[in-house]
Amino acid sequence: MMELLRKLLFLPEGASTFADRVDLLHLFIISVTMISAVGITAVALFFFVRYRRKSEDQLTEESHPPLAVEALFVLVPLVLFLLWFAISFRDYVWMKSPPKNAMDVYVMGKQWMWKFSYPDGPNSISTLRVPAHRPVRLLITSRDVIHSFYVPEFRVKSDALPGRYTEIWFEATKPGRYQIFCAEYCGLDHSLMRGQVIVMEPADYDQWLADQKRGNAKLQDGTPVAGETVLPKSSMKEQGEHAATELGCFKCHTVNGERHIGPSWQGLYGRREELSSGHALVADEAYLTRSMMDPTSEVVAGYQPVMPSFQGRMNAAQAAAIVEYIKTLTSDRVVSESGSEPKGPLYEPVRGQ
Amino acid sequence: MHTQREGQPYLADHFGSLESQIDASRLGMWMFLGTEVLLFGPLFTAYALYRFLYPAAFQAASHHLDIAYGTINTLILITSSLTVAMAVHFAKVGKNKRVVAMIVLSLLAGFAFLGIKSVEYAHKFHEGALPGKYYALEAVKEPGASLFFAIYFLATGVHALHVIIGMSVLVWIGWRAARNTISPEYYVPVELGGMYWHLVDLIWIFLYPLLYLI
Amino acid sequence: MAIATQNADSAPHEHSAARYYLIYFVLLVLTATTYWTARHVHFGSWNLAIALAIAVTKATLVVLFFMHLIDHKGTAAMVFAASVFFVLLLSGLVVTDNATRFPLSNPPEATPELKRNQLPPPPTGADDTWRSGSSGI
Amino acid sequence: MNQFVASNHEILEVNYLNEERGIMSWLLTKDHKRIGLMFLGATIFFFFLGGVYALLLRLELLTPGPTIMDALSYNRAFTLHGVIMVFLFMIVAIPSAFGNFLIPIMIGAKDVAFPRLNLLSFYIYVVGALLALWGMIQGGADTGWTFYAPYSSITPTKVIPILLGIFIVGFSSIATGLNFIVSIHTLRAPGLKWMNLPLFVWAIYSTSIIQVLATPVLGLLMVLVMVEHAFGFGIFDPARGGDPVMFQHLFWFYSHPAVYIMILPAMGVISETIAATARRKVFGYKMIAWSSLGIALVGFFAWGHHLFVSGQSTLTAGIYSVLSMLVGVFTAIKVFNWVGTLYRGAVKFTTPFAYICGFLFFLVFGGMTGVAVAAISLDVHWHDTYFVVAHFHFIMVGAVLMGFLAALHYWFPKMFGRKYPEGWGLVSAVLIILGFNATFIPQFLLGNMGMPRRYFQYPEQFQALHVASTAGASLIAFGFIIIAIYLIISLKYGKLVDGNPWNARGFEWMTSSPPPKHNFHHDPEFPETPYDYHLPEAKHAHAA
Ligand code: HEA
Ligand code: HEA
Ligand code: HEC
Ligand code: CUA
Ligand SMILES: [Cu+2]
Repeated sequence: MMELLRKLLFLPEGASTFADRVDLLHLFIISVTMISAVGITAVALFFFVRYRRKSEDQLTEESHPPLAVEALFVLVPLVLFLLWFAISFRDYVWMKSPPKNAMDVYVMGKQWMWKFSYPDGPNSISTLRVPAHRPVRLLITSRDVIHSFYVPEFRVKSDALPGRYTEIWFEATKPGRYQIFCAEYCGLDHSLMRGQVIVMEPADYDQWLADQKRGNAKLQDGTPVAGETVLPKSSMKEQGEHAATELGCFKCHTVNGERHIGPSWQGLYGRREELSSGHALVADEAYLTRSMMDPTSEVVAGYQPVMPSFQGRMNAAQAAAIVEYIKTLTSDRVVSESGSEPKGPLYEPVRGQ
Repeated sequence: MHTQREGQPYLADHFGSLESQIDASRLGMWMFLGTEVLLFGPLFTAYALYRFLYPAAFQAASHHLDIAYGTINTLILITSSLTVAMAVHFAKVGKNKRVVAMIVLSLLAGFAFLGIKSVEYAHKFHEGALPGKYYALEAVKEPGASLFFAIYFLATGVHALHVIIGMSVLVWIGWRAARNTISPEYYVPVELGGMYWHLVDLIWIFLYPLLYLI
Repeated sequence: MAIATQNADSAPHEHSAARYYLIYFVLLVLTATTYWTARHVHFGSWNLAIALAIAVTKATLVVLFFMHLIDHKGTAAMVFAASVFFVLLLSGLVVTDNATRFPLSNPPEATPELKRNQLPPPPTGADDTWRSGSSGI
Repeated sequence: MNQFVASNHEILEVNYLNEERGIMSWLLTKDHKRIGLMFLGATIFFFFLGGVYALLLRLELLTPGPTIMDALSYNRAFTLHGVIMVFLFMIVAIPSAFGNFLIPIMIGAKDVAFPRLNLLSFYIYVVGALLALWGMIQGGADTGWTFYAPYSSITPTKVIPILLGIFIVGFSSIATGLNFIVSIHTLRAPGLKWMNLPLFVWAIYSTSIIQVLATPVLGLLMVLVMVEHAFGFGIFDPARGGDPVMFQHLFWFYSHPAVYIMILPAMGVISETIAATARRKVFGYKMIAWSSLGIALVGFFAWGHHLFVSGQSTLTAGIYSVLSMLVGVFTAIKVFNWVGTLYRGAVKFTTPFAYICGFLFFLVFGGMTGVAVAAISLDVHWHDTYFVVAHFHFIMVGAVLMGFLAALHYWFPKMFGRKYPEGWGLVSAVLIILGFNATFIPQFLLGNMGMPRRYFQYPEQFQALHVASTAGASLIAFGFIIIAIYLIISLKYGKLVDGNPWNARGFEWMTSSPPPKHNFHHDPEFPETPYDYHLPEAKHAHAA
């Protein structure tokens, strides 16, 4: 039944839980549309045939629309429209409320490709793998202009805005491959900014994820998917971010300039720090490392010496990555605004022309 | 084309009476002023939004402006509004010489306003309190501070442009008064030109607290 | 051709100039007040409201008396009120949109409380990590 | 243009076309009818230019890969197509051309309230349009007609002349709207009450309100984008804390009401022509009149429906959704009342009637698909797909263009004193209506399938429908070429008409065709209503 309906309307197959509800409302509205458009035109033509002009100066009676008729003219569309609004709003609220147990994937658009990162897994370009029958929440952003993440089969779309996040969620129902389009015009190769979602059976997905974590970029059946790029290693910055998350630094530190239990890391690198001992020093790599390994030796003025030592609890690579990460936090918009650190173009220049 | 009807030197051909012609001009002017208000709409919107998003930065940036400049300019504009209102009043009672005098005073006020504004601009340029990528003000570093200055420059810039246009209009009506082509019976040009000037004042009445006082 | 709308009253009223001086004086007083409250009274966010209330009062005086809206036809008042209304509508709805968005979608300084209280914790506690991602863009 | 009237014996009398001669008498005219004609000529030119771009788009989309151009050219082509069609053709076409010609006559005035401003408005339009043209020759913009930030701040193409052109053209729109409002308020003939005004006047009045209130916002927005592009002030730049979505709010605050700037005048045309072809008083005059104002007002509250998927909150999306649907109710009222007018009328099948039927079909279909995309959960799927493209072409090309063509045919005798050939008129009308369906119905289906808009290349599964669409577009083009030919010929050789070829009772027919310079030979005495087809004795004089 649903399949026939979709054929009729040229709709793509429905591969998420949203599809049925969306398509039914679609059918409802479009049927009324076609019936009323054809019907109204037909009535107009019928009136022409029925009330053809007989002589050039034929007279007609004056029209006095009865109140009931006018009321009908208002009420029929109004009731239908409000009904549609109610249905669509209910569905929309559902589409906008990710279930609590949804699995998160971060999506970043850039001219002209999509990048996906799994919080506890690999990053990949252009190919998103998700398990079937599990809700997935996408947190979408962009690093240059506005894009829009669109999977027709899921009936799901959300703009990717630079500097902010949008969220959508879906629950895929059928394993398979589905096309991702960029639906918001974003420059030269907008039409080539495509990708694919691979929906896997949950067990396969878990297996795949585990393989990824082991650094084994092979798929379940051993064949890499054409066009799939899995990035086994992320940049130092991301590793640092990751390590800091894992080690729990963010329980006390923020990266947005807000004071918490400890000082914010924003703009920390290269800053002059007043210590409680009365001395002052510039926060360089060495100082950052010392602060992690032996925090109480140099306590920042105005804070309690509560930070535990991480000596032995993090390896050298992690420490280095965290330092790198803290360094990147300096090139935050505040500083780039003051022009003290030119960082090259914020947006990728458009190719061609 | 506009054959002037007997005894009605100001009446255009397609109007039934001078009264309706004046009505039309006034209504047209009010509508034009309405479009001017809406022209500033996007700037007020940008202000509202970014102040909502970055209240602290806006406060800090606002405190960085020199309130003295803003206040003096407010007083100047209010005074010029008075002189323009008086110009209309004198036109209504047929004292065209005084109209000219009032217009001259208003023009002086306009120049004073622009003068102070340019001193203030120069100061901002010097400090680097500039919009967007030119922002180099060390004192205020919160995110969003450069937006305050972007809005500051856009809003005061568009406003200054209106001051200049308004002054040109004042010159024109002063000229008409000097040549006695207006009379108590038909002083609509002075009235409309005056309304334009008041609008310029009006916009400033809002820009002053939004930019300088918060 | 004559016109259909001669009923409304639009004849210029005679006012003496004293009225203008009075308005001028009130405007000066209001300017002083707003300056003073801004500098010496600290009501926090109410300061903006006070400043705007005074600005609206001043503007109303200018519009009604200097610009003679009070003497002109009702249509003029409607036109002008409409334009003010639409500016308010525009800015009001734009702010409403931003105020009610998905919390992460606003830049760091905006609605920080929302971020902490209402977001379900991301599976790995990566919340802050991703916020840094946003500010680093 | 002026000799043919003079060379003719039947209309030797002087009219606005021949009273003054020479090119300067046109360029410096303050006569609203001549200004209207100049607007008409200019907008038709831009329609054809935009049509050429449309045909290029359709050709390119014949195959999935590159067909006749590269990606950059395609991106420029749809931008320029949109910009020309919207800002240089459709927003100007009916109000500034037909409105200018007819409004003063319909209210019994000699001219608009500010004739000089009217002429100035034309030149502002010309300057803006030329600037935009120059920008196109310089390479044109590739941002889409919506100029979304931040892409418009960083595109390497020449957006500034185009933005500046739109900024300038906007003032023409404001000036014309202001002129009409003031004219309707102050220049109505004695005894002509608001509720007796022709519905076209109501439509233009409502349109003018939108033009005056919305256009300034667009103007300043264009300035902001230019400043962003040229100097990087950061207003929309997320790297400096700016919000690119604010651009969208500001843009649609203008551009959603602007779609009603396009449709309302066309609705006015339909009200006039349907009464004349059915010889019946418009059914529910008051409902149609008030719903015009209703659309103008409520139309201002619906802009957010273009931002449903840009991260808007559920709450605001819901508000905009329900308000968009309310606008639909006002339109529906009109549609039903028009059909009611045909009921028990005395209908004659003429070219304008063919366009009326087309209009009704396209407006209802296009409008209802508007309601469909206003249903939020569906718009998530449809946003920025060809479904939206088809929605707005159904209304803009379908309905508005049908209204424009109906007006052109209905008032052609009024403007030039000659008639077009009815047979050719019907042939081309049928061609265009069929071609139109063939072009845009496949686009609805493409949208359902998920084909995003502004795509230079597309996956193969979409090709069949694209081919159908291109075929349809060539039919439309064929129809327009026929119209262009017969109208140009009729200018000189068309059958002469007496003052009132349609036997219509509209006020504009109370004077001769073409009208004299000051519109009426004597001060007109208007009957109660412009639709008094129930009265045997019509005061409608022919040429005096
Ligand atoms: C003249 C132009 C015009 C007109 C009149 C309209 C009219 C309407 N439009 Fe459209 N629209 C556009 C031009 C227009 N639009 C354009 C150009 C775009 C795309 C811009 C871009 O992104 O480039 C667009 C996009 C657009 C969107 C955004 C889609 C997206 O990008 O995701 C939406 C969403 O709500 C929308 C809604 C509506 C609605 C509700 C109406 C309503 O006003 C329609 C009202 C009419 C009717 C409802 C028909 C009459 C009804 C009846 C006779 C009743 C029938 C009977 C029964 C119910 C029993 N439009
Ligand atoms: C009023 C508005 C209007 C009108 C009338 C049209 C008319 C047409 N439009 Fe357009 N269109 C828009 C407004 C309009 N469009 C807008 C706003 C967009 C969005 C742009 C964007 O995304 O930014 C758009 C986008 C748009 C697209 C989508 C592009 C994309 O997203 O990739 C397409 C594709 O088919 C299209 C096709 C057509 C066609 C076939 C016509 C036809 O109806 C045209 C018919 C006319 C003719 C065919 C002209 C006849 C002339 C000749 C035959 C000339 C012959 C000349 C010589 C011999 C010199 N239009
Ligand atoms: C229990 C809370 C706590 C945790 C967990 C914590 N810190 Fe700290 N951190 C602090 C406090 C309090 C200070 C300020 C006093 C000081 O210098 O010791 C500080 C200071 C620092 C400084 C110096 C900052 C400056 O402004 O000079 C660095 C660098 C630092 N921490 C890194 C880390 C890293 C890396 C981690 C995780 C691996 C971490 N911290 C975990 C509480 C904490
Ligand atoms: Cu990315 Cu379009
Ligand atoms: Cu819209």
